[in-house]
Amino acid sequence: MESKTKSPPKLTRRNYSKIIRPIFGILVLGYILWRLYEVLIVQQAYSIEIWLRLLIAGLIIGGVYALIAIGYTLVYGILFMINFAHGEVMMIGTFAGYFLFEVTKGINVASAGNPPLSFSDAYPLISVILAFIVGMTVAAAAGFFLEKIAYRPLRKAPRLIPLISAIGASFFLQNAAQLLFSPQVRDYTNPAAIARGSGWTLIINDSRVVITYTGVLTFVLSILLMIGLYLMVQKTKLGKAMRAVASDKNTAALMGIDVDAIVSRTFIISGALAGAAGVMWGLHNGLVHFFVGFLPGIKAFTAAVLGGIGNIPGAMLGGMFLGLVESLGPTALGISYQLKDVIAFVIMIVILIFRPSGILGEVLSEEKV
Amino acid sequence: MTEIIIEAVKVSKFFGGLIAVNEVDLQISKGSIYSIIGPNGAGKTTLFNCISGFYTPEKGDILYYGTPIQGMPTDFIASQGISRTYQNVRLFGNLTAMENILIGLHTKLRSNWMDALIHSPRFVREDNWSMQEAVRLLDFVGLKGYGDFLASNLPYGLQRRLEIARALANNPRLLLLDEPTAGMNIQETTDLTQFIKRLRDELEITIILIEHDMKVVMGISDRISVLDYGIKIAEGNPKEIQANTRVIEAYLGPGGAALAEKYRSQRRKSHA
Amino acid sequence: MNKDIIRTSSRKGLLFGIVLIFLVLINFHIMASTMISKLLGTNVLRGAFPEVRFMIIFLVIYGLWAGWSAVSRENKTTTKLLEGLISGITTGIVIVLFGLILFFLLETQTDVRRYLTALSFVSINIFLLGLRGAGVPVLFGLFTLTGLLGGALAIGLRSKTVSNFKHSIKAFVSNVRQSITSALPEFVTKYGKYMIYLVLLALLLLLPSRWGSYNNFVFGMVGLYVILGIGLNIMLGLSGQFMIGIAALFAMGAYSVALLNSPFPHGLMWGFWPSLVVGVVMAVIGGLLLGLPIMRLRGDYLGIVTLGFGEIIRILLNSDLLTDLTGGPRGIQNIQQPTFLGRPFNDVSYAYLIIVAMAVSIFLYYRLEKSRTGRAWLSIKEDTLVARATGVDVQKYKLLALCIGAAFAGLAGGIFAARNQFTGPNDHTLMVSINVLSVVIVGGLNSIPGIILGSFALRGLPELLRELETYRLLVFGALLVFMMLVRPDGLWPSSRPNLEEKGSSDLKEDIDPDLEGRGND
Amino acid sequence: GPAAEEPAVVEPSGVDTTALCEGDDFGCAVIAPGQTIKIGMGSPMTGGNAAFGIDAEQSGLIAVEDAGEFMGFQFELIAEDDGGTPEGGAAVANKFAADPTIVGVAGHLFSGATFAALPIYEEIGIPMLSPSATNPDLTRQGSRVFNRVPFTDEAQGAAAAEYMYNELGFRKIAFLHDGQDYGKGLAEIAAATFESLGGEVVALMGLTPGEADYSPVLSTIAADSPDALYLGGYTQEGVVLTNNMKTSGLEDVVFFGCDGTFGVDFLSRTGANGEGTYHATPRTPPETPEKDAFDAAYTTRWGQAPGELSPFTWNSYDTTTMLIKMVQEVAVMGSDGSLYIPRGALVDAVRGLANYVGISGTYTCAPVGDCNIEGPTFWIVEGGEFVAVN
Amino acid sequence: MLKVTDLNVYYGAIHALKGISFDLQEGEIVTLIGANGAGKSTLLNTVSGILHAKEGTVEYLGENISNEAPQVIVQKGIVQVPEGRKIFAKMTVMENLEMGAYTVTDRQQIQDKREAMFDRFPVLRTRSKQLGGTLSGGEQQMLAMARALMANPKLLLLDEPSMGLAPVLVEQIFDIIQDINQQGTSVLLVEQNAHMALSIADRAYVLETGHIVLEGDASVVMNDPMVISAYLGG
Ligand SMILES: Nc1ncnc2c1ncn2[C@@H]1O[C@H](COP(=O)(O)OP(=O)(O)OP(=O)(O)O)[C@@H](O)[C@H]1O
Ligand SMILES: Nc1ncnc2c1ncn2[C@@H]1O[C@H](COP(=O)(O)OP(=O)(O)OP(=O)(O)O)[C@@H](O)[C@H]1O
Ligand SMILES: [Mg+2]
Ligand SMILES: [Mg+2]
Repeated sequence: MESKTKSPPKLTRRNYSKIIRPIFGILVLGYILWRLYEVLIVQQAYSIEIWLRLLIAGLIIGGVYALIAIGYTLVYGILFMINFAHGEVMMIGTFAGYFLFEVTKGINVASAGNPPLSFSDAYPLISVILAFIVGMTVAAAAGFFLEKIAYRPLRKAPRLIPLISAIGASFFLQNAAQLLFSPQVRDYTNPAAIARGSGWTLIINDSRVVITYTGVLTFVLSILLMIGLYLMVQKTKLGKAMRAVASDKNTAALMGIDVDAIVSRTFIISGALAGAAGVMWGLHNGLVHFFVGFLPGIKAFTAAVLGGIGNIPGAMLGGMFLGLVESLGPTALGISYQLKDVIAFVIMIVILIFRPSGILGEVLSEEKV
Repeated sequence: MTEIIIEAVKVSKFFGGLIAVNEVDLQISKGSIYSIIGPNGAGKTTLFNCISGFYTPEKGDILYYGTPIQGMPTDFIASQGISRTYQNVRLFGNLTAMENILIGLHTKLRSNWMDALIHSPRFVREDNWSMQEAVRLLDFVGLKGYGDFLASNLPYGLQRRLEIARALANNPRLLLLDEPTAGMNIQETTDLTQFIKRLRDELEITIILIEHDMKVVMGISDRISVLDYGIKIAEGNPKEIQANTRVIEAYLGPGGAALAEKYRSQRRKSHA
Repeated sequence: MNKDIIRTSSRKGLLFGIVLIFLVLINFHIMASTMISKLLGTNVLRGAFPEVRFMIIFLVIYGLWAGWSAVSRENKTTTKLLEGLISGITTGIVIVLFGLILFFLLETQTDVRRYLTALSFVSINIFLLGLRGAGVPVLFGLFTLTGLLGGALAIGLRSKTVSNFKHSIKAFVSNVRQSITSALPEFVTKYGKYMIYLVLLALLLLLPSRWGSYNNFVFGMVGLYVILGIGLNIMLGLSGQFMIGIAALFAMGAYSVALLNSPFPHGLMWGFWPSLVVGVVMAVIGGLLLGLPIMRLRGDYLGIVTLGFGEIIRILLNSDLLTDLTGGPRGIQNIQQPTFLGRPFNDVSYAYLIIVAMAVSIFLYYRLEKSRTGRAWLSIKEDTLVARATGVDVQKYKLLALCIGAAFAGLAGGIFAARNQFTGPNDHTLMVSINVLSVVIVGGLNSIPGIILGSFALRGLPELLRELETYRLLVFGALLVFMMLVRPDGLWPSSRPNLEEKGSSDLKEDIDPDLEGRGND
Repeated sequence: GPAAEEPAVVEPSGVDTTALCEGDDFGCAVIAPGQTIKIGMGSPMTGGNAAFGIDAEQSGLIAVEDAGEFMGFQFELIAEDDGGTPEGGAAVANKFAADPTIVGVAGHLFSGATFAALPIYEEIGIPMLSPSATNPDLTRQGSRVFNRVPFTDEAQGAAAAEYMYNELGFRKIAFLHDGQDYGKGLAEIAAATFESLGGEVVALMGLTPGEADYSPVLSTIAADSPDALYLGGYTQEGVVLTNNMKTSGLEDVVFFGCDGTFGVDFLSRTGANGEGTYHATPRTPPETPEKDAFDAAYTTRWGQAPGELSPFTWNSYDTTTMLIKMVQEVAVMGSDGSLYIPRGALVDAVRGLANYVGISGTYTCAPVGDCNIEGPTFWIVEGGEFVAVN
Repeated sequence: MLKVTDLNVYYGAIHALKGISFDLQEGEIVTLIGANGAGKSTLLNTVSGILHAKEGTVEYLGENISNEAPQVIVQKGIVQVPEGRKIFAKMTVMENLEMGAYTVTDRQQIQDKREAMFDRFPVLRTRSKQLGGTLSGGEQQMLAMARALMANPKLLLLDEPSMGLAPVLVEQIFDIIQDINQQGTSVLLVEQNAHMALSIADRAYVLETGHIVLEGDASVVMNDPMVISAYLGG
């Protein structure tokens, strides 16, 4: 061995990302502020009712994203896998709700004198509740079987393996739905009382701002479901068991927790939430087709990561944030709507650059060695 | 006094509200074996992390040959000859033992990706040399014949040795060992103690050691520091530490032999 | 015990029944009978229906399978028969219920195709074996019988003695193989591997000019995905960066070649080769731009950011904003074809070009992997913090991996665009990134043979599955899941190199490298 | 098919097939007895745009059935999935090129796929007749084999702009498109024409296709209070926009669609919201007995109404039928009982099509391959039905 | 109480336990000592049902439990304190304890049990709202024991409870083990600290590379020359 007398040279090294990161951040932030200034202060092109409409649209879609994102996050938190087929679970829920409404539309209930009413028009509340029950049940079952068939055998495999299995399952489910129900795009036949587009009307600046019933339903219900889920995970025995399984499966088993059952239940819950999101989607947007889960799936996945994947409040926040950025972003920045996903992704990248594990994710500034 | 290789000057490290290391001063002279002991959570590992550059201390300086190195990138510090092992063995588990050591040799090689693409003379020369050097190190830590095993498939004791070999590959001037004997039985512990001595004697490496096993600590340390709640509560040679009442109170407790005797008598009583 | 048998085998039968219902609801029974019909030499035109007898063959095979698979290895002969029978009967009962519904639809002429698009009267009628109502009991009989038969078949083939026999045959075969290899002259055993390589090489050189443009096209696609896969593997497999946006880098290569080589929108005609170089450089720059700000991200956060990057690039290429630059959604047409020794490229030359590019990529990959750089990458993947503490400049090496991986992606993109003479935003969707990711993982991370196999499986298979028409991706998705369940480590998992011998055998020559610069790499 | 049992005996034509084929630029496709005459079709049959491809195949199959037997040979439609992508287009084209019995291609559906497929067909002389690829460049580059039946964007866009300005008296219009080549081309030309007429283009912007809610875009547009909203795109986006307009401050603004938004699907999915919207078709006359017969056949065979899956149902039928007709025109029965189809002659025959009355319009192919040279018909939705207005 | 016969356990191709047989009587403390990788943890995990033996049986109170799932085994009263404590880091001390009582359905009983644990480990009471991951090593070890005791174990499996603990804490832990045993719980103790383990155990087994090489009364084993040289340092 050679001599060790040489003292180390005094030398500091450039740290590329330490320089690049703030520059990138400042550039993007500066651009955003400049655009906001232009649009909001200089041009003042949009009046309050327009902002209100945008806000409403953003909250509604944000609620849907959040519900789906929670499904990603729950599964991720417990298995550390990205359930790529989650969007398809939502699609299945959408279809289930669709069929339920077709059936309730088809049943005529006698009403004296008047032309016969369909069940769904006569009892809108019951049929909507039924639709949610059916949609959530079917989607939950889909989630359950998906895990059992495609993921459970891969529990111990490296994390990327179940991801590919999930991609395969996603292909399969999409194409199965296409072959079963044809690629046609259909619409929910909403009960007449909550027809799409109908709602409370506000008159602001002589312009009508419609707060749609379906929108309110979607938003309120998604918030309720989220709160319920959060309480469940924090307070109930099942929720705590889920957290225990998430942190260490073997130790959880040593506590007497049936890990397989907990994982199954996680998939059932996440499926049910996706199913609810699907029915909301159908009621509010009316679109039902085999590809309907793909885009919301990707968006919700983004939202889950944005909030800090594995973190339930994070998924809610991420979903809402993404919904609002998508709806308000292009207008507020004066950018073409074609680029709304670019805006969303760039903002996401900036946030992740400064908070590398999401908005609410644990702060990983220093990892324990 | 001999030359000081590394010095901590009033080093403090906080985690949120928690003061993990509190204004600790250390002076470690070249060629010595220096032990840091203290109760669990006293901040020993955290101090190591500050020295090896994982953490930047909030306060104080860490001087290496008189030059402050705190806040410098970890890989830079490593390239200056500070190597370490980890409390929970952290090998590159899916790579072979040879590959682990070869990665340890990283700072000693200079060929870059372009050399690799064209197999430049420098690459060929270094490649041959590094293979031999890796085998030599493998031999040195007693892992001959295990070179092509995946690190994660090695028994625990051998993993610890491999970790040391990887640290040695860097040709360190200063070696930080974090509880190297944890989970080893007495025989293995004795072997390892001898090995650490050899490192110092044959390779003239300065060693800082974190240990809970008092036999080891008292046996090989030149000097010992005791941390408690992040504060250095005592420093001295083994004799002085063993006699220090504060240390006994906070850390050592009554001696092991006496304790065992206590249990045996209790047991007899309860069975009676 | 008996209850157990009834439960498990009726569960099997139930499963088979439900799956069959699903298959009928997507008209797969028609597809399957068509295939059987074609196999037996009776052609069926697209859109036409096969004859009922082929449907019967399909159902018999399915029923046998249902019976067969219900049989467990351990049980006695009679029990096995029973298991097959129970399974068959259960399938039969399920199908009877389903058949009755179908018959009802047929009788009342109720058209449900608004909801279940495949359920036409013709298709129902064929499933009921052309017998209408009478088909229902016949189907029940068919499944009961075939279930029993399947059980009987399994007696012979699914027993311990048979499996022992199978083992002994395997042992025998391997014995024979061994004795043959030992009997062969030494050079054959020693160089046999190389001879196989030689044969493969010869095939590679000969086939493209022989097997027609379609095969060349498919082969070329596979080859391009091998190159993309190698690029991704450098990022994902070696340096552990979860990249789902490789389509963006692919697009950089493709668009560079396209824009620099087409009459529209810019009228630059730089020629293929220089623009291919530009394409590679652009991809590298893309990798760098992506990498610089996001070096700190790990795992799935990196994944989603790269996914976002891919989408950003695709949306921008498609957007009104960049239409003047990139041609917008219309893409870029009439990409000038390269020439080699004055002759313009045709499908055969492209096949050769791709073979060469693939060979070069593989060669470079191996050189990188087995170097200090490659090991530094691996260490980052295994444990970033420790790699750093071992002296690896993690950021530099991560960036390097992104850039070199990007170069491969750019190369593939450039060739891709020129070969199709056209490229547009739809060539660079998220699906491309997902496909490349699947290629690498299905094949086996860090395994070149794996990536080649994976590429054949994922790019070649869908082309082969064209016979299945619209069922192509359905079957493909199922196969993807199946492949992962059966071979979770990939089709050809990687193995670590043996290095100890190398280091020991060279021990005599005492070479000492220049160590002066140690310490400040 | 039912006719297969008794092959009709057809006398050889007496034409010297060897000379015929040698004289042809691309040689002959020889269909041996027992083989079928294959018409290819490349379309997206999986993925988000699958509805277009499935619809085209379903129409094409009916066309083939209607064609019946020709000199003892059956026609067969080989629809392959090209995913709508260039890459898929090239794959399918190569597959078709490898099959010597494919004589013509009723496709491809999407322009990108068509661009990538075109050179391959060009080389071996397979005529294309696309039901839907509208990119103007396709017929600009001097291709010999490419033809199409839809409008070019230019024809329709300009006509629409003039109609809106002159007939409907709109002065402020927001032009939207779906960001795909078809819709974007259309909207841009319409906007440019409208501006040159003196109208005000309050917006010209692309959307992200496939979204379920465009109310944010519409709310923003509402700030400019346009007279009408023009869309270049398909039914999917048209429906969502029309429905969203009612809640986005655009209740009183007219929605003006194009041939991509025309179809029963639009009516059923917009309901009352769709009243008063405008659409376009190339179709004259609108209702013929042939079209009714086709509609009935389509519904019986597939259980869906034509136009429910895509607006190109009728175009696809026509393109397949036209190709079949042209094959019947040039095919020659050889003395060996095989059918000889001179490829070059077929290519020229398709290009030479004139006054062909199909169910979706009357077609005459211009020398560049644009077969629809008539002006568009505009329709307004009134009482849940399309009513022609010009 | 526990009887293990001819146990063979594999990790893929690695043969970790090669025909182990041993037994444990009610009320005993039995200790297993052995070098790293001898298979001690593997043995405990097999008893707990996390791993399943390829051959051999595990009998508990005369019942074969070799193929039972872990949660069933816990319900039967065998509870393990795993190597390295394995506290649920993101759950509070209270929640960790609740998880320990997962198999107990009676709320009142859980509450009583928890109080009993707080009495036994007073430091846990003061930390009851703190996240498990932020406890010090010794506190974590106490929590791990308390968590296991929540399930009312009849047989407690302890895997290296003194690992990585400061000498004072080691002392406390062994005190507690003894105490638990005296209150009627049988204990199977795996330890590196052979000195201490042998001093509190009734009987001992010595494990080497998957075999049992020595067994007997703790006092006998302690005086075995091989044990002295290998494990006690003599
Ligand atoms: N990354 C971190 N975030 C928060 N707290 C930390 C972190 N790392 C260490 N700590 C806390 O700092 C204190 C000192 O920890 P450290 O690991 O240095 O202890 P130690 O002396 O090495 O103990 P042991 O002997 O148990 O290894 C502990 O209370 C620990 O919980
Ligand atoms: N998950 C695993 N996969 C493969 N081999 C394993 C695994 N776990 C343990 N082994 C191997 O099984 C053998 C026994 O391991 P085990 O953990 O039971 O030893 P131990 O006696 O508990 O050692 P220690 O004192 O280190 O805890 C060792 O050779 C080990 O390498
Ligand atoms: Mg420590
Ligand atoms: Mg152990």
